[in-house]
Amino acid sequence: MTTIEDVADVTTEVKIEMQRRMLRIRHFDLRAIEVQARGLMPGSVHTSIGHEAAIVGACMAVNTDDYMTGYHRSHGHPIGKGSKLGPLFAELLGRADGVCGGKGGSMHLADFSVGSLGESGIVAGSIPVAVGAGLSAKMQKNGRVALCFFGDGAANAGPFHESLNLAAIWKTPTIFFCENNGFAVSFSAKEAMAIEDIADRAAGYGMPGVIVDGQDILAVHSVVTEAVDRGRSGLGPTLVEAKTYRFREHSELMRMAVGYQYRPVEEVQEWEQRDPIVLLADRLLQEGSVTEKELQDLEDEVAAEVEVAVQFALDSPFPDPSEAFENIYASPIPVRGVTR
Amino acid sequence: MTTIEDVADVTTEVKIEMQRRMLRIRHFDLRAIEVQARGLMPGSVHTSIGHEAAIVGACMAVNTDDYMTGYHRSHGHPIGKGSKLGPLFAELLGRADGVCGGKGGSMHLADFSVGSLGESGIVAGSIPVAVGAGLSAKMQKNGRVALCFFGDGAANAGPFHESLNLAAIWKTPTIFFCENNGFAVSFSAKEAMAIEDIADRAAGYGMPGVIVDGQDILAVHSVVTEAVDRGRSGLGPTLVEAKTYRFREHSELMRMAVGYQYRPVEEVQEWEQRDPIVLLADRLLQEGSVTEKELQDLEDEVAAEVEVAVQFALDSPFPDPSEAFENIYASPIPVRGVTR
Amino acid sequence: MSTVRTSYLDANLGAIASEMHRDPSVFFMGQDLRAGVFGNFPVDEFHADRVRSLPISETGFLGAAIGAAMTGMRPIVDMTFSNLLYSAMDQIVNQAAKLRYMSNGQARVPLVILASLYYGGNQAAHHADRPISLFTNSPGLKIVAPTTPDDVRGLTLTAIREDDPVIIFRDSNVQGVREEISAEARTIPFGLADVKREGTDVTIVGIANGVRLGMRAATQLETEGVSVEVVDPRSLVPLDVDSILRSVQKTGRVVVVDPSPLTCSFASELVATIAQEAFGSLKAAPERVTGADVPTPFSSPLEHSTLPNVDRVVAAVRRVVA
Amino acid sequence: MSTVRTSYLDANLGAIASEMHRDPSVFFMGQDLRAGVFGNFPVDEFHADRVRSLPISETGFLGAAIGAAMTGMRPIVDMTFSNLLYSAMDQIVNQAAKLRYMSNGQARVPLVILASLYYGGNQAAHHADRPISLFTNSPGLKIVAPTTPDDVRGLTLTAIREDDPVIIFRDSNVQGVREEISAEARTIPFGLADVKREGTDVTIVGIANGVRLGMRAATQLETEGVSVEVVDPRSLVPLDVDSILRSVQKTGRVVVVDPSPLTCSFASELVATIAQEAFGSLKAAPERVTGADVPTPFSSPLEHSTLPNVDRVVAAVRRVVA
Ligand SMILES: Cc1ncc(C[n+]2csc(CCOP(=O)(O)OP(=O)(O)O)c2C)c(N)n1
Ligand SMILES: Cc1ncc(C[n+]2csc(CCOP(=O)(O)OP(=O)(O)O)c2C)c(N)n1
Ligand SMILES: [Mg+2]
Ligand SMILES: [Mg+2]
Repeated sequence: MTTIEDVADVTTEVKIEMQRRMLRIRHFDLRAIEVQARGLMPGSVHTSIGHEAAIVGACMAVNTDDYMTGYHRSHGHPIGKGSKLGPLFAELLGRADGVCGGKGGSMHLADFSVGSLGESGIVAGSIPVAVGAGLSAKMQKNGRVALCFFGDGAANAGPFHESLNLAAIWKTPTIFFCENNGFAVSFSAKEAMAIEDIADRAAGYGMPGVIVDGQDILAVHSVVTEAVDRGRSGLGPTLVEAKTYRFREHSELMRMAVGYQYRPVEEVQEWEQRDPIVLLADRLLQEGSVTEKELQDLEDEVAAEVEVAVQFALDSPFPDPSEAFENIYASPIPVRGVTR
Repeated sequence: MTTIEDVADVTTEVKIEMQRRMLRIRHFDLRAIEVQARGLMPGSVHTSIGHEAAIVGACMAVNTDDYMTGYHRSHGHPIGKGSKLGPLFAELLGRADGVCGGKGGSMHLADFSVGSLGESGIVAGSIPVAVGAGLSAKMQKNGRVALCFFGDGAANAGPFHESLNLAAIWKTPTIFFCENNGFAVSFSAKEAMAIEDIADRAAGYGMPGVIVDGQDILAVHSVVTEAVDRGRSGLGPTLVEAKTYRFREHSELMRMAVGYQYRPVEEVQEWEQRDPIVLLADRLLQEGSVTEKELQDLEDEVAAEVEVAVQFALDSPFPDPSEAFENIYASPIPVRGVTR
Repeated sequence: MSTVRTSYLDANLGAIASEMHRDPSVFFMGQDLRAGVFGNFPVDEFHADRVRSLPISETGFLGAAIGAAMTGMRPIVDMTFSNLLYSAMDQIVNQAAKLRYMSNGQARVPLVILASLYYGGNQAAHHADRPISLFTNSPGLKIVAPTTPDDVRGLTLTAIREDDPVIIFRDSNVQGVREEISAEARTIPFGLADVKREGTDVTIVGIANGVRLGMRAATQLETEGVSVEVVDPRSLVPLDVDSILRSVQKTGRVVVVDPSPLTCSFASELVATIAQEAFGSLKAAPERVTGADVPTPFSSPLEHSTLPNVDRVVAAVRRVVA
Repeated sequence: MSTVRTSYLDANLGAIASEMHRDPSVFFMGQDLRAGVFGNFPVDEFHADRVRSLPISETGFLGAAIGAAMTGMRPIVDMTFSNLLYSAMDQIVNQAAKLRYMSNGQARVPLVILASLYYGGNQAAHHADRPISLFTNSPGLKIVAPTTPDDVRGLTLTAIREDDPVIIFRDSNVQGVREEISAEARTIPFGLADVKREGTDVTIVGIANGVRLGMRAATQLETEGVSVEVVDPRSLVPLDVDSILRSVQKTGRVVVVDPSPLTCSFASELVATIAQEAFGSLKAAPERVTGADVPTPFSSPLEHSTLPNVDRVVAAVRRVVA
């Protein structure tokens, strides 16, 4: 496992921005949980809590105009890439000011203004799309890369295989970034594969496969930076596997059979000891780059920012029902089956 | 590449049976080409010519009641497994006495009497089926294995990936046997993958991957025998990659753009020098186990046998049109849309 | 006759469990099955081999189920969300549906596929499709869409005992419905429509939750003096054309209610069949109350405007009897 | 106006080539494309990047085409046999069709998918499906099924210039048809049916090769004194309902011809729409002449008994005008 000790190239400023974005994700998702518990948020909510370092470390290794695809657990990714929080939260609430006008919801956040091409509720569904975005960048020689996020569960799906192979033969600048949190809902990656590391599959496609500590944002950032460099210089794709953990259940409000336990309590606790936000805070303090007070101010600032976003979202009206029939096509056609 | 020198365990009798089955395939397909050229055979014809050692070497490493799945290039596989030739040829002609009553044709030969569960015109389509046959054998503890044939092209398809992973975690007694003839129609495996050997993908699933000279029937037989043993003793699946070559074009009568050449003439000639039937004949002669005359007699015998099959097929009537509406379901239902 | 009170989902899962007790070749696979995410199945009553949780490999495990079915087992696969059927489409449509036919009856494929229709609950476009007609237009499958606890139990038993591939569409809007049903389970044959309510003025044929919308509309219309007959085809392939025609011949008017998008829906099939076969009996233009031809939006006001509801059914009936 | 004699397939590929010359963002992908296995495309006129042969990864490359389309390119993907659409089903139905909607118009997906219907020529069940209605029931796609060289050229040009995902179904039974067409190419808008032949007694609406069967039946029926109007919807989504209704309102009788299996076919959609919207004009029960609900058998006598043909169309018309 790569853990990067030499991080001289990441400035304190950048590290603080990393911390800010991780905090944004954490607070955003904590508020989502809370608002959902109050009965105000429809649909299912899969939080990014625990994955913040993996997400932000990767997102901050690319530019705003680089492409990104997410998956069902992707509240955090547009935040990592710099999206405005208000429209994201409004989207979770299905409101008119949602980033997708309330049509997408939690699993389909898309924000083209920051290169976020969308997310897929179908596991592995957006992986081929990221290959195409990379191919397109290459054909248009615009120097962009495509950052493709997915979970360990997706690595057993056919689209993963076809996509990695295509990206390899086409040498697309795609970074396949697997957030391996050890489980697909209740199903352990240990049961789902007869191997330990998803990164080992890279060899079957002729691309580098790198394992990184997903709780260590600087390690993630370094590994992804290298993969991005490879991509931009025409050397093709990389598979990055970040070992991480989700601190919450698969989705909020999900019910399992009474007494069914798929994660040992000790395992959960062990990982909680490796909270990515605490880890970076500790590091910053150790380095002497920030004070406790400055960190607290940062968190307060972020909390306030999220609070504004939540309020913006709650204040946003529901979309007009007739909006359901808009934006299906770029060149609209009569919609059939609209019952009178 | 595994080439087996120590073949003490294969008796002369078995070797002669191997030669017989390879000859059957060769003559069967040569007659198919000829009958098609005379305009008597409908549909497309993909011959097994050049692949005989891979096919027979593998088929003779399993028992008649072991399961087998084929693919679009699978005239040879049921023959290798011991099917009667007449009904197979009649099937190619769409006749009533065809092994599938004329419903299946060249790409869908199935002969349950020899464990042949069918073939798939959809590349990679039968790979998952073979995992299930293996799972079923395991659950029923009937000691059977499932031998799954497919081409190099199939190894880039999603179902390959999902199947190998499932077989690995379930430890099904499935032998994934890839006949790598270097091309998917006109598309070279070198273009289709950024790696050299499909066997290398096995590591990504935690199963052994073995490369074998597909022109050397004894080598194939030995490797598959080992994989079958692994399967029967509960150790799970194996991926076997046989390097082989098709001596004919992708399919008979297929047209490509004028002048388009995807295989260098020298490459074709080089492989033709490694005709699997000639190679085994040479070996048998070298060993002094047979005489030239005996080999000639064997070939004549097979040619006669194939001739009888062809005649049987040509003599068979076309099925009655009403047969089209039979055997859709095990418990029949009224067929809708039968135009008056 | 003693009865039990049971929900639709429990009746479905209960039928599976009882068949598993009866026949050792039946086994059950699904994602997170052992965790009980999609209903409480009595996991512990069976050997772990027979209740399998699955990795995310829809093509692979659906195909594996086919292979197992062809070789002596009777697998049941819960695909959970109907949208996930697309990920296994090739195996379902090219393999499961065709293997028997292509082999001229050598293969039998006793496979049951469960697929839930989770619309109307903010699941958004990747989890809320109603792709029934994609499969009814793919010959070789049998397809049922039961709407009551009793029906789902009886049709599940039949499905498991059939030697053919069967898809059971479970409408999530009926999965929670509880009903008093006979304690003794009985199989319900495929191809037998059920008149859920008798009436004389107009026939409502409902697909999936369309039956419940039809029943509610019927109750409301009764107060206006309109007598509605509600027919539930229950099995779509095979289809009990005769019973449906019989009702329409009696009432002369028909509204079909189907949650799927309109174009090429099963509602369209029924209206076409009725127009072709019972033309002389029709006293008014048939109507379809279906989903709109749009992907499913997330937000409630948007989603609801794309789906049939009781008011729309009532309005359609009023037009038809006007 | 000068004309050229061209085949349907050449007109289709020619339109692609001309758009590629016009617009550098258009590129073409397909299995064995460079080898010309599925028609002669002028490969050498373009940079190799823009004419891509593909490995067997339907989900992967279809999805890649979607990603490219969303980021400034205009990919065209030849899926060749329509049965291979199933292997990319999830990408087509869950991604291509929905991405624009789910993103509320942020995404545009200018993607053209070519899919050939190769039935009637002993291709057997894995290569001979006509799965048109699986996609017309999946909202978010545009779908055309041109039947003449002129139509396929004009609709291909439109498809490539559209900012939406379009499937072009090419019926192999019309791919060889040669016709004199104007040398100057013109786009044909989607949603515009074409009356291929005017008549007064009965309307035949044809889907794909159903149009040709309808034309031949019309010629034959003319000698019996039956005047047949043949309508070719050309684009199925959007559908020119008005033109179809107008014809049926004129003739009062309709036969729909569609090579797909009956249940939930586009033929069923048309009959349902006509029955609902033009009920008052219908003088006789509408008829459907479609494929049977069976997988496609290999042997000719079997296959032909499962497909529509001129005799069956003639017989249906005779019943309708009787
Ligand atoms: C193709 C597909 N199969 C199954 C599901 C149901 N499902 C949703 S999330 C999930 C688990 C995904 O696990 P993973 O990819 O590891 O992501 P994580 O939730 O752990 O972040 C499953 C099985 C789905 N949405 N899509
Ligand atoms: C899923 C799928 N994609 C494409 C095709 C068209 N096709 C038929 S055979 C073939 C090449 C197969 O190559 P390979 O697997 O190497 O087998 P070979 O013909 O070389 O024996 C292709 C592309 C198909 N039948 N199925
Ligand atoms: Mg996971
Ligand atoms: Mg090959």
